[in-house]
Parts: sequence; structure tokens; C-alpha cells
Amino acid sequence: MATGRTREMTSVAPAARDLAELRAELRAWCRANVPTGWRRAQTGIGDEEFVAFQKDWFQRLRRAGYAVPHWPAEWGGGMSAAEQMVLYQELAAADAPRLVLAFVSIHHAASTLLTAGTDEQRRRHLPAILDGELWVQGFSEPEAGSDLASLRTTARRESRPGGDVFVVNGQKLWASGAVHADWCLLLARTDPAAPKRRGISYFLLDMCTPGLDVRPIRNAIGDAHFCEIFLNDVEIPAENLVGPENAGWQVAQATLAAERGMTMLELAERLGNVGLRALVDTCRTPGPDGRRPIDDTLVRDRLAGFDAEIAGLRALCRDLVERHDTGAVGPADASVVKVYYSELLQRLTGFGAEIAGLAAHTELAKPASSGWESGAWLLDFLGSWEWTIPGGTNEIQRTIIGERGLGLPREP
Amino acid sequence: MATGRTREMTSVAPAARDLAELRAELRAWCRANVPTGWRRAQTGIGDEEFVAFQKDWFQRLRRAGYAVPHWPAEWGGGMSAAEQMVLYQELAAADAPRLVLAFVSIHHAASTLLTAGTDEQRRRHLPAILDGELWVQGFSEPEAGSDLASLRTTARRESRPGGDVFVVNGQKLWASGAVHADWCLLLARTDPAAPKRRGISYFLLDMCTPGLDVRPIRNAIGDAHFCEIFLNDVEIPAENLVGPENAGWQVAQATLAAERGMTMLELAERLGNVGLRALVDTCRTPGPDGRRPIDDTLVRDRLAGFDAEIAGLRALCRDLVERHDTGAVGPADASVVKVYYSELLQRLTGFGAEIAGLAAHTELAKPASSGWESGAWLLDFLGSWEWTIPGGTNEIQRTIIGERGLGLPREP
Amino acid sequence: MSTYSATTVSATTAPATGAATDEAEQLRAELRAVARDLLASGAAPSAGTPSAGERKDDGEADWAQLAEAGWLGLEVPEQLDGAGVTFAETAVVCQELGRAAVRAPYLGTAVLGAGVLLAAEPCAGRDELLGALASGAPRLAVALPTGDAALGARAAAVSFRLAGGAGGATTLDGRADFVPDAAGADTLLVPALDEAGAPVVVRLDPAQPGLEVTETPVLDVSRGVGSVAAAGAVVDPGAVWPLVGDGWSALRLLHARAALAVACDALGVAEAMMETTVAYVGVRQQFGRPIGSFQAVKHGCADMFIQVSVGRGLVADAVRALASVGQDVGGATAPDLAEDLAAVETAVSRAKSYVGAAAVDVAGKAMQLHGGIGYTWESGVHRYLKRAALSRSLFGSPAAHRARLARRFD
Amino acid sequence: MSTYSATTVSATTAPATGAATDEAEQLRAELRAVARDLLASGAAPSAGTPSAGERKDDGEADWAQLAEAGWLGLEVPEQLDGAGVTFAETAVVCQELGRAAVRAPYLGTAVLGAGVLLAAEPCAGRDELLGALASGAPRLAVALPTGDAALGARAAAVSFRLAGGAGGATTLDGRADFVPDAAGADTLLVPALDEAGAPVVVRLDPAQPGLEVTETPVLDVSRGVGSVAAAGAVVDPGAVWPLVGDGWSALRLLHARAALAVACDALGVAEAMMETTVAYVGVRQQFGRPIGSFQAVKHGCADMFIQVSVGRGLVADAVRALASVGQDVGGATAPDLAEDLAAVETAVSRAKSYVGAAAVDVAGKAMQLHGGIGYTWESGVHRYLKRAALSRSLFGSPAAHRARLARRFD
Repeated sequence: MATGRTREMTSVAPAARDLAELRAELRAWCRANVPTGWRRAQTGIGDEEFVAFQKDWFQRLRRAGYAVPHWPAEWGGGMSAAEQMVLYQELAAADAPRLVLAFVSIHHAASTLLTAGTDEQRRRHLPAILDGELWVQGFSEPEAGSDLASLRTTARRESRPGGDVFVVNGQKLWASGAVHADWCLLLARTDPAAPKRRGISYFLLDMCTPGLDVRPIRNAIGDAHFCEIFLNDVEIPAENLVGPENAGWQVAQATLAAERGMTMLELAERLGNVGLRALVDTCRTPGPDGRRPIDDTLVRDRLAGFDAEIAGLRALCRDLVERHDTGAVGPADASVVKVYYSELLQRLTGFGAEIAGLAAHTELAKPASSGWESGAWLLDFLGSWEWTIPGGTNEIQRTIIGERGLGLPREP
Repeated sequence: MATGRTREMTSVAPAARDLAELRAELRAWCRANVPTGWRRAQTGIGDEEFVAFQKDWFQRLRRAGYAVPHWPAEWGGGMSAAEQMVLYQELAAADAPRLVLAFVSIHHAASTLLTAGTDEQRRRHLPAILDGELWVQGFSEPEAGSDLASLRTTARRESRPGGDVFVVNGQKLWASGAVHADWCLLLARTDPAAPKRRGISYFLLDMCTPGLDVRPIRNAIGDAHFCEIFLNDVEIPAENLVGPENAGWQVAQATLAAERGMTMLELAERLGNVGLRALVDTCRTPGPDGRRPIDDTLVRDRLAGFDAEIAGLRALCRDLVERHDTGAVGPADASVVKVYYSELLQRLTGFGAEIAGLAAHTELAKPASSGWESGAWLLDFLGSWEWTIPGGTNEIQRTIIGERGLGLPREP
Repeated sequence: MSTYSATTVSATTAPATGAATDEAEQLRAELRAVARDLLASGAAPSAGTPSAGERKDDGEADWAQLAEAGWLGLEVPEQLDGAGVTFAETAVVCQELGRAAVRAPYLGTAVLGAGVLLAAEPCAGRDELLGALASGAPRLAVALPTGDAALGARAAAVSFRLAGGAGGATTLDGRADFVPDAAGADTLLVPALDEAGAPVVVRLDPAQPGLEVTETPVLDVSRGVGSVAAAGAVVDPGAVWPLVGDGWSALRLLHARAALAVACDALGVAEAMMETTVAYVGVRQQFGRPIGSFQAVKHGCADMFIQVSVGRGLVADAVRALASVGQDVGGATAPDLAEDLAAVETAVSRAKSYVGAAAVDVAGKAMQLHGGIGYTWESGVHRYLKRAALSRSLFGSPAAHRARLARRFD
Repeated sequence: MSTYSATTVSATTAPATGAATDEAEQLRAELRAVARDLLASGAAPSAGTPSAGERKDDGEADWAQLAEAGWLGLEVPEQLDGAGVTFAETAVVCQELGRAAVRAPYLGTAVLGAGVLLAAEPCAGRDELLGALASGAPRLAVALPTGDAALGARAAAVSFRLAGGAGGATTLDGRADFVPDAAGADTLLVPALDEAGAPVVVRLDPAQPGLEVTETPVLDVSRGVGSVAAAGAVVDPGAVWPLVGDGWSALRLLHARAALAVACDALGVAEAMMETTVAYVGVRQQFGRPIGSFQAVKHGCADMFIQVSVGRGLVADAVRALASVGQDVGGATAPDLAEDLAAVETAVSRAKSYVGAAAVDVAGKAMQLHGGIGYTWESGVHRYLKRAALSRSLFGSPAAHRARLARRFD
């Protein structure tokens, strides 16, 4: 079994030869480490089993140096953008499980801490995350979805003998994985009198604090990874504020930006590997009449269309990552990728469901730890709305593209 | 040769047997009267020849009683809605030429006169229209397209020894057929101080009046049937006002409604007859490699899709006509038909152009007197925007459907 | 109380003059209104109301209530205690069941069961079953092939065969999957080819030896489908009933009826999704205004309206065509039968292909425009999306129906 | 003044290290900027400006100016007076020509002409022609088959045959339609199979007996296409040049180059239409506000942006693949040639199928969002829509390219 090598961490782009070496190393590692048959094993399992599997997989990646490649070297990361691209390409090619459970921890939480946290906050949490500390994002509310800035959860500063605390009341929605989370990235209104975006603060909230109530919400495919969080006089120590008081909106923008770039590239690679392979498999599977869909020019045409569109997606993502690297990201580039990816995913999974026909309806569960292209097409199709709705619906994204990307006038 | 029979004109729906008789009569008439080979003969001709052909065809229909079936019996029409449906179905099935030149005269002008004109105005113009008087619609302006109510052409009432006149100044655009027109349906602002829709009046304008200047505009397919009309101190006698002064907007609504219903049914029938036949012909024509597109399941699938969609269009149009007849037209029904027809036309002609491939580019002219499905697919495709843009763009129509048809809230 | 009994509707059996047609349409409108009320009030969960979760998750309807409403014997002749009306009325119920996303063995019993029995030559066994239909006592399933292949070669429209056994006994072999309401049926009706190759219908007890009926769990819990497999199942000769005419026409009509009933269901689903979305976006506020005031949302709803309108027209055309050919299929008075059947199949394929795809589109758009709420289990939008997806595949995918339509252009 | 001469760009022939690649990209960006200026200022009508009508209706570019700018010999080796760069630079010019909807025999001369000459084994005649290219003196046309069939069987990629005549003379027979820039060419280059069945290129004078070159008028007046027909045309043995390698690889690369050049043109068209639309809807007022502030219009523009972005990515991938395989096609140093060629064809088919369709969509959307103005002849939007439509068909329709892509899944 290969182990993570010690690598020189510099910001200089690695030479092509080094990348080829990394690729070979990754292939060997994946062959030795990706659990065979994990998809079947992860289908229809309980929550506990899923969590255990995810935690194990995370530690395996961590030991090899592949868990947080995007973090700075001093915290355990340090891969260049080009190296990360190779990493995600190879993980996707090897159909490795996804880091579902730790997603918010290693991306949003880490990004928040690294860009806006104090040294103390970083020291406390970054190593803990590597050890398995789990985070949840507490941003959306029932009345604040796409219009996030209208959130109503309040945080009132009060003096206590041990130092100031913020007393939080309100309700959060769509908090993915809240039942497993140790900590929460919380947005709450600290100045009700200020304009919408000016009165919000950003907190780190220990999920063990009294006054918290977490209730899972079943989603359209029957999973319950989304949760509601009810906050009733929950007290957060003032030192858990991130960034200045009332500047939480700006901190959140940075956090949200972490969803983009390399994570989109990872998704694109998965769609282009296991996704397209599964679709081709479905098209090659003879129907009840013995005919293979792929022998129909209609099906071939659609399949080739998806092949081209996925290639386009990968090109977009590579471009986005390169722009991130050179600081040349346009204000709507991430929105372009999100709209295009999510709608391509929706069309592709919808086509899979159509081609699989009646048989698609009998796939009652999809593997946990997989992406949105498991080959249980009808569930994948339903799951695709998880991409067209959250994080700003595609309607909102198109407005962003029009206004920030193309400079079109805002609505009056 | 069959001639128009004298028919009992009542508002009672005709029995099925009478409709079958009418159908038989029409088939015989079409066999005897539709000029054979008119499509080829009308391709690449000059304007004069086109006008002569249209006038001759109109008189032929008129003699048979088929030119203005929707007018009241006393003016020379009198067919029930069910009978008109049969008429248009048969004209389409026989691929008869369209009444292009007289369209505004027999629909918009007649509808205006019948619903809002004075007896004197009707007596003067309705018989004249049957004799060939041509009309043009002078509504749109450069700055008033979809937002028609923002029109700027002014009409100032002034006293003259022979009676009051309105002195008109301004510019009209998209006046289809203005070069051939004897009269114009004109909208102009008579009260600049009133709210947008409250200060507009509706006039009948003699196109021989001094101060008028008509300039053809070439459109995307190279025709010049659209025109600009410049009005420079043009004087209209007050008796040519239609409806009360400043109530022109309401009169215009009635005029615009005349574009709908039966004329849409006619277009649907044409798309379902000559349109679909031409498309099937294109798909049956072997390409340079000797293969027929129709032998490809991809093409078959699209073709069958169009067949179904056209059947849906016909059903919509029949429904619309029946609702017109019973006074049960919903406030967005006409918009639904327009959006659906125009986009179906665009997709169908676009597909024709795709299937015809390189050969489609060599069809440099399409027959005059035809609809938008001549089989010169690329020109037909370009022409399809003549349906998605004018009379309120499809964007506007969708807003109408949402607000008036579904009761959704207006933009604030 | 029967809200749609034989007596209520017998007037519609008058000759189809204009006036009578209007009357029939009025009665159908009444039937629709009653059905909508009934299904909304008690028999089914409605979309968009979180309280739906309190009901049974699969939205099972109260079967006795459906029987009482007079919906189960709509097409059964009056002398057999039915309402003696046409498929046009059955279509109304199918659409309303879809609209309410209700689970009920209506397709198996009242659509396909009644259909295949009406297509069988009258005999005691058949008449007895037909006569009991309206009461809701029998729950039927008809083992037709439900996939795309059935739209192809003639022989693929039936997947069971009768054979003479060694001891003179007649036995049945074959298999059909995704058979509507198979698992809950107390009586199976199996279209099969007899030893002479002619289509017949065989009545069987699902529990008998040689026969295996298995529920197939599907994502759409609002429907029951299952597989029916026969391997040397011994058949009672008195339970083999010939179909009217040469049998093949009756079989074709049965398939048309199946596909169209599913299209009606899908149309109901699309209507429900349009209406619940319009209601939601009219009240849901974001950015200080109802989201339905934004063009992107408004135009999305307009597109739903267009698709539903077109779907309605195509379904109405097909229902009219099917209802008019109706019971004539076996009569010697139908010289134009082949042409009529072709016209019915064309209309049905247009409707099924268009509405099958449109209902999935509309339900998907509904999920999108409901935002996060639409993606929850509780909103019920997913029920409709799954139901629409199953309807798209059942009794012929859009592509399969279009392939059949395309043959007209050869 | 040559704005892009051999000396300017010779740096890019350095080994492809990271730094050199950046430099090459910077030079291409410069080339693009210069081309845009030049074509916008003098050589072509621009979209959306009514004053365009004052220029020649077909938007003919000033050929001498293109030569002076150094665009005609981009890929010609420096020792033959060219710039010695790659297809990546040619692609920039193609895209800019499309963006300006300019008429110029660039495709015939600098893309296909240069391409086929570079693929021929060096010899005096070939070198002389290549050496003259940069000056703009020769106007070439290459009689490749331009339709979908050329993407099918290998033999369909060439439609002319050489045969030994009675008196020992070699004669040419065959036909190609929609050949770019055929009618204006002073020299024809005809890919053909020789008597042994090997691909060669034949140089011909269009005016010679046995050869008929006819202009084919098409709706897109911004392009010239024509047919080339040979019936027993006598061929000078010295004008028959073998292609490098086995010839077939060179031929495949030539077709890839043709399709990709057209895709670049289409991408330029789409970019122009997006930009002119965004500019128009930002200023056009209706209902008291710029129409670009309405979501329906804004989101339409966003869709254009997405399509153009994806198209750019696919074209860039294909250009990179083609440019990298570039001149290696005949070398013995290319053991992976078959794999490289397959990769090039895959990338080209993805780009051509996507951008071919997207450019028509974007130009159509541009017409819609321009409203009535867009439907006028004067607006010039129709020019772009016609050009996009011709590009969609030329050198393989989207469906034909997808059919080729699909073979990878067999």
C-alpha cells in the first residue's frame, strides 16, 4: 500500500512530469484503497453504518495526504491547483466514495476559519476537523431561502460574568447533516435596525449547547440528511464570533465561495466517469424485448450529446479552477458552472430514467457515499433538484449571470 | 365549376349532415378553383404579379361566398363557426393560396368597423373591402413595440371651415403592406396629458392624404412587406374617428382580438396539412449519400413528435373557436395559442432546415401567397420570428398567461 | 349514497345529437366535480399540504367509497347493474385519481378488468363478474404486457399461451410484468392465445397452482404493480372466454384503453402540479414580494399552463375517438373497424407520448418553483413526480408511441 | 504593415514549457485583439449597426489587408515565408471572421489550402504554392466532400478518383459540392485516390477542360461555396502530390481541421450575437425601463452566456488537440498517431456538434430579444443566423458528428 509522500509545497505550478508521477501514485493508491464493491455495500444501509464508513474513508484519505489537499501546507494540505485536479480526476476515475459527511467541515468551515477566523479558532478547530469533527451550515431559514439576507434568527449580546455571550433565538432550515454535527456555522441578526445585509453576524456554535433542538426532514428521495434546527435562548460565547460584529454577510460570501471551483471540478469528473459509464451501461442493457437501447440512433444521439456536454462541463470547471488560481475569476463564472452542471445532471439522470424505463422504478435505494449519478436513475433524477434549488436557485443564478456577468441593469 | 350556394344563415349550429355537405361542396370547389402549381408560379415573382394574383384569388373566393365567411350575413358573410372550421380545413387540405394581401382588410378593418364603427363608416368601407379596398394597420412605432401604449404619434384637433380635422404628426413602424394600402387603421395620441392608455384615439386614414410618406423596410428574409409611415401634418376629418375621442385603446383591443381564433385555426390547419406534408417529403428525400432521413429513428421520433404537437395545436384552436362561439374565451387563451403555435412553427421549420442540410441553403426564394411552411425551410425558419415577435412578443404573452390566465401577481 | 349511479346517467345513452352531447358533457362535468370533492376530502392526500403526512403514506383510497360513488361500473351495461356509459366517463375518474395521486385498484378493475370483460363474448361467468363490478366486490387485474414491445409486432400484445396438456387438461404459460394492481387482485384475467392462435381471455384464481403473482415494489407508492407468471397452470375450460370478433381488434382496443387511461392519470397529475404551484408562488414571499411576480417564475407557470392545455386537447381527442369506437369492436356493423382502430391508436399515441413527457416536465417544474419546500418529502411533490414518471413508462414510453406514430409516414 | 509576421511569433515555436505556453497564449490574445480591430474597422460590416447597409451587402473583406496582417501564412513554415505557428493561431482568425461575419476566401486558402499543402510531401510545386500563400496571391479551394457522409466510411472522405487514360494520360473524375471558396479560386487542390487507391492531392487550374467549377448561391451571402466536378480532366503528373504517411491520416486531419475551423467561425458568430444583444437590451426601453432589466430577457442573455462559455471550452479543447498533433501526422515519430487522431476527432466532433447547434440558438435568441428591429434586414442579425445555419451543416451536421462520437460507446 502506498502512503502519502512528503512533497515540496510551493505555489509554482508543478512540471508536467511531476503531475504524471502524482497520477501514477494516485492510481496505485486507489487500486489498493478504494473499497471494492462499496456501492452495493452502501445501498440500503442505516445511518450508523454510513457514518462509520465515511469516517473510515476520511481517515484513509487523510493518512495518504488526500483528504484536505486544498488547505495550506501548514495545516495538512498544500497541493497546487494542478495537483488537486489530478487528485480529483483520479478519485473519480477510480470511482472512489465521496466525502459526503465531512464536506461542510473541510470546505465551508475550513474556508471560514482560514479567511476570517482568529488564530485561536483555527488552532482549536482545523486539527479537530482532521480528527473527525463535523460541521453543519446554519444559514437558511423558512422565510429566508434564496433571499438569504432576510433571515430572522436573532442574536442578542448580553453580559455574563465569564464574558459576553450572544443569546440566539430562531429557526434554521436545510441544515445538511445537523444530526451528526459537532459544530455549526451560524448566521444570525445582531442589529435588527440595520439594512438587511448590514446587521448579520457569523458565529461558531457548539451543537451541545443547551436550547438546541435538531429535527431531520425527509427529502424527496426519502433521505433525512436535511434538518431543521430550533434555537431557543441558545448562548454563544462572544469569542465564537467570526469577523466583526454585523459583518457576517461578507464572511458568509467567502464561505459560500468555497462550494465552488475545485468541488465543482470533482462533481464534473464524477459525472464524466461513473455517471457516463453508468448511462452507457444502462443503454447497453437489453430491454424486456431483448433489444439494446444503444442500437437505436435516437439513443446514440442523446448519449453522444451528453458526452459532448460533459466534456464542455469539464472544460468549464478546469477553466474555473485555473482562474481561481490566477485570481481571474469573473463575478458570474461560478453561477455559470452551477446552472450548467445542475441542468445537465437533471437532463442526464432524467434520460437515464427514461431509458431504464419501468425497471428504473424498482430501484428503491441508492448507495450512500455516492454522488448524484448512482445509476438508480429515478432517484438520481429526483436528487438532481438538490442542485437546481439550494445555494440560490437557478433562477437566481441566471439573474446573477445577467447582472454581474453581463452587466445588465437590475430590476428597478 | 361549383358556385357559392345560398345558405340559411342562422346562429344555430348546423347539423353534422349539413357540415358533411359543405365539406363535399368545398372539396369540389377547391379542385376546380385552386390554381395548380401556384407555389412554383409564385416563387421569385415581382410585387405587381403578387398583388394581381392575390386580388384575383380574393374575388374568386368572394364569388363563391368564401372570402369573408366570418362577417355578418348582411354584409356578405354569415357562416357559423362550425362551418368556418370546415372551410379553413378544406382550404388548407387543398393547399389553397392564403389571403395575404387582404388580411388586415377583412379581419382588423372589418372587425373595427363592425364593433366600433358608425353605420356610415361601415356602408362606406365594408362593400369597398369586398371590391378590393386594402387596409394597413398603423399601430406600432419605433419606441412603441411591445409597449404599444407608449406611442408618441400625435393628433391635434383643429377647426376648419368644412368641419373639425385632426392634424397628425409622427412615425409608424411595421405597417405590413402599407405600400399597397388604400386606408390605414391609425392610433394616435389626442390627449398628451392623460395616462398612457387614456389619451389615444383611433382613426381611419385615407392613404392618399397629403403629408404621408411610406417607405418599405426589408425584413430578415428579404421581403419588404413591412413599412415605415411618416406622418407630417396629415389632416384626418373628424368623422373618421372611430369610437369616442381618447377611447382608441379599447377600440384597438377589439381590433387585435380579430387576429385570434379562426385565423389561428387556419394557420394550424395549414401547418398540419402542407407544413407536415412538406416536412415528411423532406425527410423522404434521399441525401447526397442516398440515405433517406426518415429511415433514421432519430428523424422518425422528431417527425412523430411534430405530428402529435400539431394535433395538439389543432385541438387548442378548435377549442378556442368553440369558446369564441359560446363567449367562454379565457383571458389568456389566445396568448396560449400564439405562444404554442409560434414556437412549434419555429421548431418545425428549424428541424426542416436541419434535415434538408446544405441543400436548404440554396432555396433563395419562397413562394408568395404561401404561409410560413413553404418547404424552403431556412427562409421559413427565419420567417418564424414574424410570429414570436409581433403583436406582443412571446415574453409579453407569457406574462399575460401568468397574470390574466393564472392570476399571478403583477410586477410591483 | 351513489353520486353517479346508473339512473343518473342513463340519459346519455340517447342518440348522439348536439343536444345530447352537451348533456353528456354536462354530466361529465358533474362527475368531475363530485370526484374532485370526494378525493380531496377523504380518499386521498393532497399535494402541498404538510398534513398529508398524517394519512397513510401510500394514499390508499377508500374503495367502498369509490364503489358507492358509482365509478366502478361506469361502462357496465345497465342490465348488469352498471351505468352503461362510455370510456369518456371512465377517463374523467382516471384523471381525477391522478390529480389526487390516489392509490386504488381502479386501473386493474374498472379500466382494464371491465374493458377485457366487455370485449369478451357474453357468457355466464363473464356476465356474473361484470354484474358484480359496480359493487366493488371483485378486485381484478389484467395481465397485459405493459412495456414498449407491446406497441410493436401484433403477437407482442399478448404474452400468455394456452396449450393442451397430456391428460387433456389445458394449461397456461407466460409472464407479464408491471401488471397494474396484480398483487391485490382476487381474480386474474389473462389475455392469451389459444391453441389455434386466437386471442382469448382466461379467468384465474391468483392463488392456484402454477400461477405466481408477486408485488413489485416501485418508487411510486401510490400505485401497485406486480408480475404474473404462469407455468403449466391448469385452466378450467369454462373460464376461457373468446373475445368478440377475431379477438385481435379487441386486444388492440384494450391496449389503447390502457395507454389512454394512464395518459388521463398523467394529465391529472400535471393539472394538480400546475395548480398547487400557482397557489404556492402567489403567496410565497422572497425579496419582499410574492415569487410569482418574478418573470422567471411566472413564465415557468405559463409554460405549465401551455403544456396542460395542449395535453387536455390531445387527451380529449383520444377519449372521443376511443369512446366512439367503443362497443362496436365485435359487431358485424363495423366495416370501417380497421380504419377506426388506426385512428384510435394514432390519437392515443399522440396523447400518451405528449402527456407522458409533459407531466414529468410539469411536476419537475413544480418541484423547482416550490424551492426547498418542494424537495421535502412532506410537500408531496415527489409523489407526483414519481407517479408521472411511472405513467410515462407504463403501457408505452413516449418514444415507443412516437415510433408507432411514425409508421404512418412510411 | 504586418501586424502578425513570422518574426513576431517565432518565439512560440520554442518547446512547450509552461512559460512558453503562456507566451503563446499572450500572442494569440494579441492576434485576437488586432483581428477584432481590423475587421471591425474596415474589413467587415458589424452587426446591429444600421449603417452596415452602406457597405457591400455581402461584407467582403479586404483580402490584401488580411495578407498584410500576416494571417494567410500562419502555419506555413518560416523558411517558406510563413509565420510557422500552429492551427491555434488560424483558429483565432476563423473565430474573428465569424464574429465579424466577413466574407473572405480564408477557409479555402489559409485553412484548407494551407492544410492540404502542409499534408503533402514537400516538392517544388507544393513548396512554391506554400511560399506564395502569405502574400495573398493564390486563392485556393480544396475539393473535399463537405456533407455528413464524409464522417462515415473511410472512402467517403474523398470523392475524386484518378485513372490511367488510353494515351497514358492520367485523368480525374469526381464531384464535390458546397466547396468553400470554389468559384473565386485560381488554383484548385483536389484530394483524390490514385490508381493504387492511395490518397493524393492534385493541383488543377479551375479553367481547364474536363473541370467545371460553379458558384452555388446560398442564403448566407457572407460565404462563397461552389461545386467542383471533374469528368476525365487530364492531370499533369507533376501536379499529383502524395500525402505524408499513408495519406489517410493526413486526410482525416484535414477533415478535422475543416470542421473545427467552421466551429470556430460559429463560435465567433455566437459571441457577436451575445454581445450585440446584451448591448441592445441594456439600452432599449419599453414599459419605462431597459428591457434587459426584465428577467425573461436577462435570463435569455444568461443562457447565451452559458452556451458561449461551454462552446469556448469545447473549441479550446479541440484546437489544443489538433494543434498538438499538427505536423506530426506524417512523421515516423508518431507511434500513437491512431490514438491521437481518434482523440482529435472526438474533440472536434464534440465542439462542432455543440457549437454548430448553439450558434443557431444564440443567433435566434438574438433575433427574438432584438424584437422587431432584429427582424429587419438592416439590423444584420439575419446575416448571423444564416451564417450560423450554414456552419451547422458544413463539414458535418451536429447529428452526424454525434453519430461519430457514439461509435466510441459500441
